[in-house]
Amino acid sequence: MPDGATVKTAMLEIRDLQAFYGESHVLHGVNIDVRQGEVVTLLGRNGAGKTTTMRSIMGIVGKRNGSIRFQGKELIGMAQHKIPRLGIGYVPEERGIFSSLSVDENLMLPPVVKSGGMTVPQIYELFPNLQGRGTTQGTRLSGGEQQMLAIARILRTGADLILLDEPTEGLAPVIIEQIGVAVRKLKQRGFTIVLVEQNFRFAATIADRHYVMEEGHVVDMIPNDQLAQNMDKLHTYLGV
Amino acid sequence: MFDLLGVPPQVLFGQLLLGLINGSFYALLSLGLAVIFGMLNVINFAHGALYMIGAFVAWLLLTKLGLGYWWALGLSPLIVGLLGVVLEKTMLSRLYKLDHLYGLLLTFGLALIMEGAFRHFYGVSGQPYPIPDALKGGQNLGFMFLPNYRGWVVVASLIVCFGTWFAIERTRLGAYLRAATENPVLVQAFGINVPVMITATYGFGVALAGLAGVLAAPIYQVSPLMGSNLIIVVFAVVVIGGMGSILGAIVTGLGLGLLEGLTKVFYPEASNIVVFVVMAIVLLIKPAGLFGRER
Amino acid sequence: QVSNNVIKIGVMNDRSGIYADLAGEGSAIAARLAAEEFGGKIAGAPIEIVVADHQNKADIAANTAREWIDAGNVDVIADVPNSAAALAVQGITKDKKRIFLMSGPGSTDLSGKSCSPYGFQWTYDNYAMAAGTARALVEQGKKNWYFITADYAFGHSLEDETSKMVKQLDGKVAGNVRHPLGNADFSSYLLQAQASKADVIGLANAGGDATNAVKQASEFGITQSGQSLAGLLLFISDIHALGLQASQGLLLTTGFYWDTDEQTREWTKKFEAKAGRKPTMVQAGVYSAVRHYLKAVEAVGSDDPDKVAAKMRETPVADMFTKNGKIAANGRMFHDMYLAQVKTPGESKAPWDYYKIVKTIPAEQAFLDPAKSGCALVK
Amino acid sequence: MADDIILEARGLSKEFKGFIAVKEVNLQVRRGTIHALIGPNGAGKSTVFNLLTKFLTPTRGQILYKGRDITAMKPADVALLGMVRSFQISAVFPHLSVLENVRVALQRPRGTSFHFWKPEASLHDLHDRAEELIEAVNLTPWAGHTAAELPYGRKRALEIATTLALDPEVMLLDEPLAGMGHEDIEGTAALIKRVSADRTILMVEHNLSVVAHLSDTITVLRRGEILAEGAYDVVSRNPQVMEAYMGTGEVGHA
Amino acid sequence: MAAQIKTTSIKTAGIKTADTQTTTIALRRPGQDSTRNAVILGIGLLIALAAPFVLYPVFVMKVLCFALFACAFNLLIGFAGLLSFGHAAFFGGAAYITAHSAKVWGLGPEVSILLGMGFSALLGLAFGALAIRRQGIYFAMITLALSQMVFFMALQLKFTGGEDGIQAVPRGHLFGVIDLNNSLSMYYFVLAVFLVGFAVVWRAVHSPFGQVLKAIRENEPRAVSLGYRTERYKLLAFVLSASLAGLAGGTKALVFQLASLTDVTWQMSGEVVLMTLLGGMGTLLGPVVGAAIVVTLESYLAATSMPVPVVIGAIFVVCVLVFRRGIVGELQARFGRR
Ligand SMILES: Nc1ncnc2c1ncn2[C@@H]1O[C@H](COP(=O)(O)OP(=O)(O)OP(=O)(O)O)[C@@H](O)[C@H]1O
Ligand SMILES: Nc1ncnc2c1ncn2[C@@H]1O[C@H](COP(=O)(O)OP(=O)(O)OP(=O)(O)O)[C@@H](O)[C@H]1O
Ligand SMILES: [Mg+2]
Ligand SMILES: [Mg+2]
Repeated sequence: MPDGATVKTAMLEIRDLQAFYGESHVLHGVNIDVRQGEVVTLLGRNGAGKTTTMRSIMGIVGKRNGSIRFQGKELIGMAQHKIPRLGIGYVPEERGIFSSLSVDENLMLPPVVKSGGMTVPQIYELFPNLQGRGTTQGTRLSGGEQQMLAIARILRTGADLILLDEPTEGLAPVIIEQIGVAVRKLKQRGFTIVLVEQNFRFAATIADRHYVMEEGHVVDMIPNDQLAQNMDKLHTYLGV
Repeated sequence: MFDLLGVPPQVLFGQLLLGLINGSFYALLSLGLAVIFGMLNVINFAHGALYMIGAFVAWLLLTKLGLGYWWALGLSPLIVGLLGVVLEKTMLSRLYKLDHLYGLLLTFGLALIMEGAFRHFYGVSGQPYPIPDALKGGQNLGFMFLPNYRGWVVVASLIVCFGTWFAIERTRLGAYLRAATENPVLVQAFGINVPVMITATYGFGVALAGLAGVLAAPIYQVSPLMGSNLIIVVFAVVVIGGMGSILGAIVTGLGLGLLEGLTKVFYPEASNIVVFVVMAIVLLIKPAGLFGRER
Repeated sequence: QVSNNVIKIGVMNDRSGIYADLAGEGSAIAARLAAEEFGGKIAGAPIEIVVADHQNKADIAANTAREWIDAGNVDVIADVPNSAAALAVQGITKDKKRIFLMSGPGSTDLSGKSCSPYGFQWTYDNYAMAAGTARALVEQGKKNWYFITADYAFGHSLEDETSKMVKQLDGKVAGNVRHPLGNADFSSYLLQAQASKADVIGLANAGGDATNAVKQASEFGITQSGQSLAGLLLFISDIHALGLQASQGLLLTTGFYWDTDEQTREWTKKFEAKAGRKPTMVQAGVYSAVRHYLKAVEAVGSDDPDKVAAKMRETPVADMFTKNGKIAANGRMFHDMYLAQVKTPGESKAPWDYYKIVKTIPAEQAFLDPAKSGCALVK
Repeated sequence: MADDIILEARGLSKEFKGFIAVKEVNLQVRRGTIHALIGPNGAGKSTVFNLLTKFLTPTRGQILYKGRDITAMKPADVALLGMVRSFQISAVFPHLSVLENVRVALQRPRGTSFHFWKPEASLHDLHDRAEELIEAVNLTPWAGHTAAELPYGRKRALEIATTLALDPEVMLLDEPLAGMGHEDIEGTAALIKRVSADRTILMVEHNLSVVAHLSDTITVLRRGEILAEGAYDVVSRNPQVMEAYMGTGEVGHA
Repeated sequence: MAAQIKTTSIKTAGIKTADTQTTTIALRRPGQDSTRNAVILGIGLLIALAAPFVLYPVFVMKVLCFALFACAFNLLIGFAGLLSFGHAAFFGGAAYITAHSAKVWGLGPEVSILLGMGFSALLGLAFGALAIRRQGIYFAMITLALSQMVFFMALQLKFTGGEDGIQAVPRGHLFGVIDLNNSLSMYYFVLAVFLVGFAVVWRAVHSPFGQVLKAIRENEPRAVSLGYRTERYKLLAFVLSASLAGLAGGTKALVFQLASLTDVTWQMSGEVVLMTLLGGMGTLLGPVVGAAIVVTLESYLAATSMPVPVVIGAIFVVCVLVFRRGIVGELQARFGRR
């Protein structure tokens, strides 16, 4: 697998994306490019529209306009359930662990869409907390364990673009480090990752580029290697 | 020869067997309800009415088109299932994001409409439906005379029940269904066509009711009211078994059939309430039902 | 002389529930046929017929009756199957002095302890249905009885009347089993009845309970094994619903059968032209009662309830329904009843050709002696 | 010395169908302190919370509140004794206004809560106190809004105000800062500090900088057992704790 | 399919109201502008006072009895969030007791009604003790089961008169003085009973107790953590509701001079749900409006050849699909917005 950063083909191209929840217009022309093998983060304050951007890619917002192209295919207008089948995996911010399913059933739920996904032993290696909990009811796991499970089940499917919405929320620092390790491993294996993060210290350790969102627009794009110079700007964006 | 509380053992065996037969009806009907509740979170009050329609379709096929029992066995569940698909697509599907109670209220209204319409057009005394020739007659088991048709009912419904149980509890499909009940949007985001799956499930659940209707037609009068009394008992069965639990519905259906059979011998007056008494007791001891999981 | 210048007949019955087939719209048609015989008017006052569905609920019946009388100028209420509803209407018509022509209800209380000077019980009652059948069977030597009884007041009273009659004629009761109302599966009770080795299994129930029991009895080969099945309250609409295959051989009592003679067949033709099916005894009874009422109005020249009631009582009833009817002091119309046996599919030549009349039961035997009815009007 | 301990757990254990979530935990919370419970995910922190407030029944062990054994009590009764909790997932009454949310808590000690014959106006004299509490958590501009309309961080603040309304001696806060934006965290932390003045606080929190800043004592749980206990400086240097929880400290919360 | 992700943590700064009205039975907050309510109530009262001179009094009395029944039911579903599918047991049960007291024991109307109501209160206590620990569908099913038992008892017991019911119940003299056989006196008596019942509901909703009830409905664990023994509050609400349903049932028995099985069937429980749903759950006037419409429709349809259940069923369906807030709820939403 070639090093993602050197490949210039855009895997995901978002142009002038508008999104609505009922009456309220939430995204006002978002433009984002993600190249094969990159790790890109979306930063921004609460309510900036990060989650909505992800949901728009998956086709689960009320209404959306503009263009979202994945490997050249237009996603807007495509039937919802076909989008993941192209090889896009989504880990929602509220985790979405199913309480009527056991941990194992949760893990095995998303259908494999491509070869090259992680095997169950590999997953246990990455997230040892999940081992031996197979028969526990999904939502009986602790908050952090649920987050791991939510990531783990996407890794199984072989999707090559993974959307992670705040994967570190509510996690202990060690686990965050582990997830950082996991993300880097995934990157090495050629996965493309879009990550929503509030914790930009974490983001800085793994990402190639950062998009900054504000009120439904992308207001800036900062390559990771220029992060240090842009720290002040970033602090104002994020209101730290 | 000794009597059990004044009841000769042959009679008792006979009654137990009859209880099992009734139980298999309960099982089939409550299975459909459990599938629908478990997957759609809808208490399908229209189940009794759809059971009635299943029987009526069989009767109409016979009288209007001359198609006999075996045709009806295939066609009637199909037609009822399609009706279910239409109901789901046009009405029920709008209610999933609301409180479960709305599903109950909607199907309550639908049941009134369906029963009322059939009453209006066909009266209430019921229509005769003959036992198919191949299943006429019976076996003398020594302790009782078992009509062949009743034997067939038990076999047919047990096969369907356990087939369904296997499909839902032991296959991936079941996991999708349960997950979709909880969070359809996310399951969709995993690449599964949830609306179609849910519609199909409802269709399947009511087709089971239709099938029960065809099986019942030769035994009971085909009447618009045949479902309305039964449905309350079947509800109780589903609640006792644990709402949404497939196995619970089947086992409880059979078990309550037996229990009811015994009540009919020892204290027949109570045979209609025994189910409710059991339900109250079970819920006190095990709130989620015998096989239900607490959510 | 006619109040409000219209003779208004309210036909109240079940139009959508379990009695809709044996009464329902058919009763209204029967009443209209009666009115037509008078050219639609008496003494210049038109005869108007209104209908209502009491849905088998006594409170709706009571409410409708009150409103009809208080606000709707209804002069006479007819039919009212379902005894609870009829008792409610009887109370109101008694209070408000209106004539009440009961064809549908079977409770003997209506001409017994709840009788009314304005109430006429026309077609049948539970005693006549039960006792008639019981007497005929016992006289045939079928002395040992077993009852399958609906477990509520109506079923109990049917069973009581029958077993009294059976015992009075030296028969015996081998046992009984009580089933809840609205029971679907009777196999268990039938098996118990079979095990009792009784000669006759008496079905002290009605409607869907009775038809399901009959159907399942045939499934379990009860009659083939030598026991007789007696329906204590079955109507021809029930037999129609059951089909002859299931109901053949059944014995029952009826107050009217459409295929009795020329007159009944002729009237049936008129009825069928409008209703699309043959009349039940309740519907025929509505015709007879309404006709008798209108005759009395015509004779008195007024619709004054007291005068009309008196006239009705003194005039014998003679029409296609009965040749020799008389109204007793308790409001019971005495007429002959018939014991019928349901034909086999082979014997039946045409649609609705269901009954063989086995015996005519003379009125005095068919109905309870008014003196024993408990009605205060009988001195 | 014993008087000093307001809340104590002895040998507390909880099993879920064979899985031991909490094992032999001995915990002593001193009166007037802020005591933090930290640990990796799934360590059993929320479970300990639920056990202490009786939302779960312990499999084994004993809970003492002010020297009194409360192991067999119902959750509502524990609250009546002055020990009130918040939830990990925000818990407000969504269709009640902010004022009403607080008032529901204020009306409880009155004993008129079963009085279905009294007018609502009989509660109006509680408004002053309610407004004070709302002011204390900077919610005054929102007082008339329904709670559902509040942004998440403001809901957490409302929850604290509601809890304070009962004037509890012991407050148990489950991840009070989780999910708050940077802009809210500091304010809420200061608020917690402020209200701790004359009461005891036991809290679960992942935000280490806040924990370090606020708490007097820290207990670290791991796999249901206590790993370490003490002041932040001591605990944070414990190598086991670093391995199990803090990691290298590079990516911790801002 | 619209979005329904179960949010474990909603942390957006914006306002998320979209989920609030859909996840639970739609609820409105009553009493926001009390002047308008007072005007509506005043007009309603005037109409009620004049009604017997325009409409058939027994009909209006029936409406009032059912309106009270629906209000009682609404206290539970609308303000405590509990759907009882067995309220007919209280309504019909009290009717039997009242009828029996008046007819067999010869007690006065007010005492008979109070006895009926007391019976319902006790029955409610028993039902409540069994059912209150469960929620949602389970609660509905348990109440249904228990009321089925009451139905079978009513069918079996001697004093209820089986399917004939208790007929010809004397209305008697109110306080031994006012003859209730006069339909106007009876009417004003029933109106008074209704107003008392309605006032109790209104007061209970707007009382310290009502506040707690709402809090429990909104978030029960939170209420527990504040020190409320929630089961007792729900039980009290249940008993109150049962008693008022009993008041309605007892009064109805005197109006129609009849207590019958109809009043204890599960269909009756369904009917009261319909009335409340049609009028608007959780609104104070909704159940009254709903009851008036359903009763009017039923009596109108009885005289036509239209099949009653079909029409009633269709209304049910339409309500659930298009105006879930009910008539009054819909009006409040429309005019409340402006
Ligand atoms: N279901 C919804 N209905 C209406 N508005 C919504 C809905 N979900 C989000 N919004 C609004 O859309 C805007 C963007 O929300 P979004 O969830 O995309 O933000 P975010 O950047 O992910 O924030 P956070 O950091 O809180 O996750 C916010 O103003 C939010 O209030
Ligand atoms: N009801 C339950 N049934 C089975 N296991 C449970 C149950 N509740 C909690 N657990 C398990 O107990 C362990 C402790 O859970 P707890 O919620 O207390 O963790 P926590 O320390 O609060 O974690 P987090 O910081 O992620 O919230 C977890 O492994 C969890 O899966
Ligand atoms: Mg987000
Ligand atoms: Mg936790």
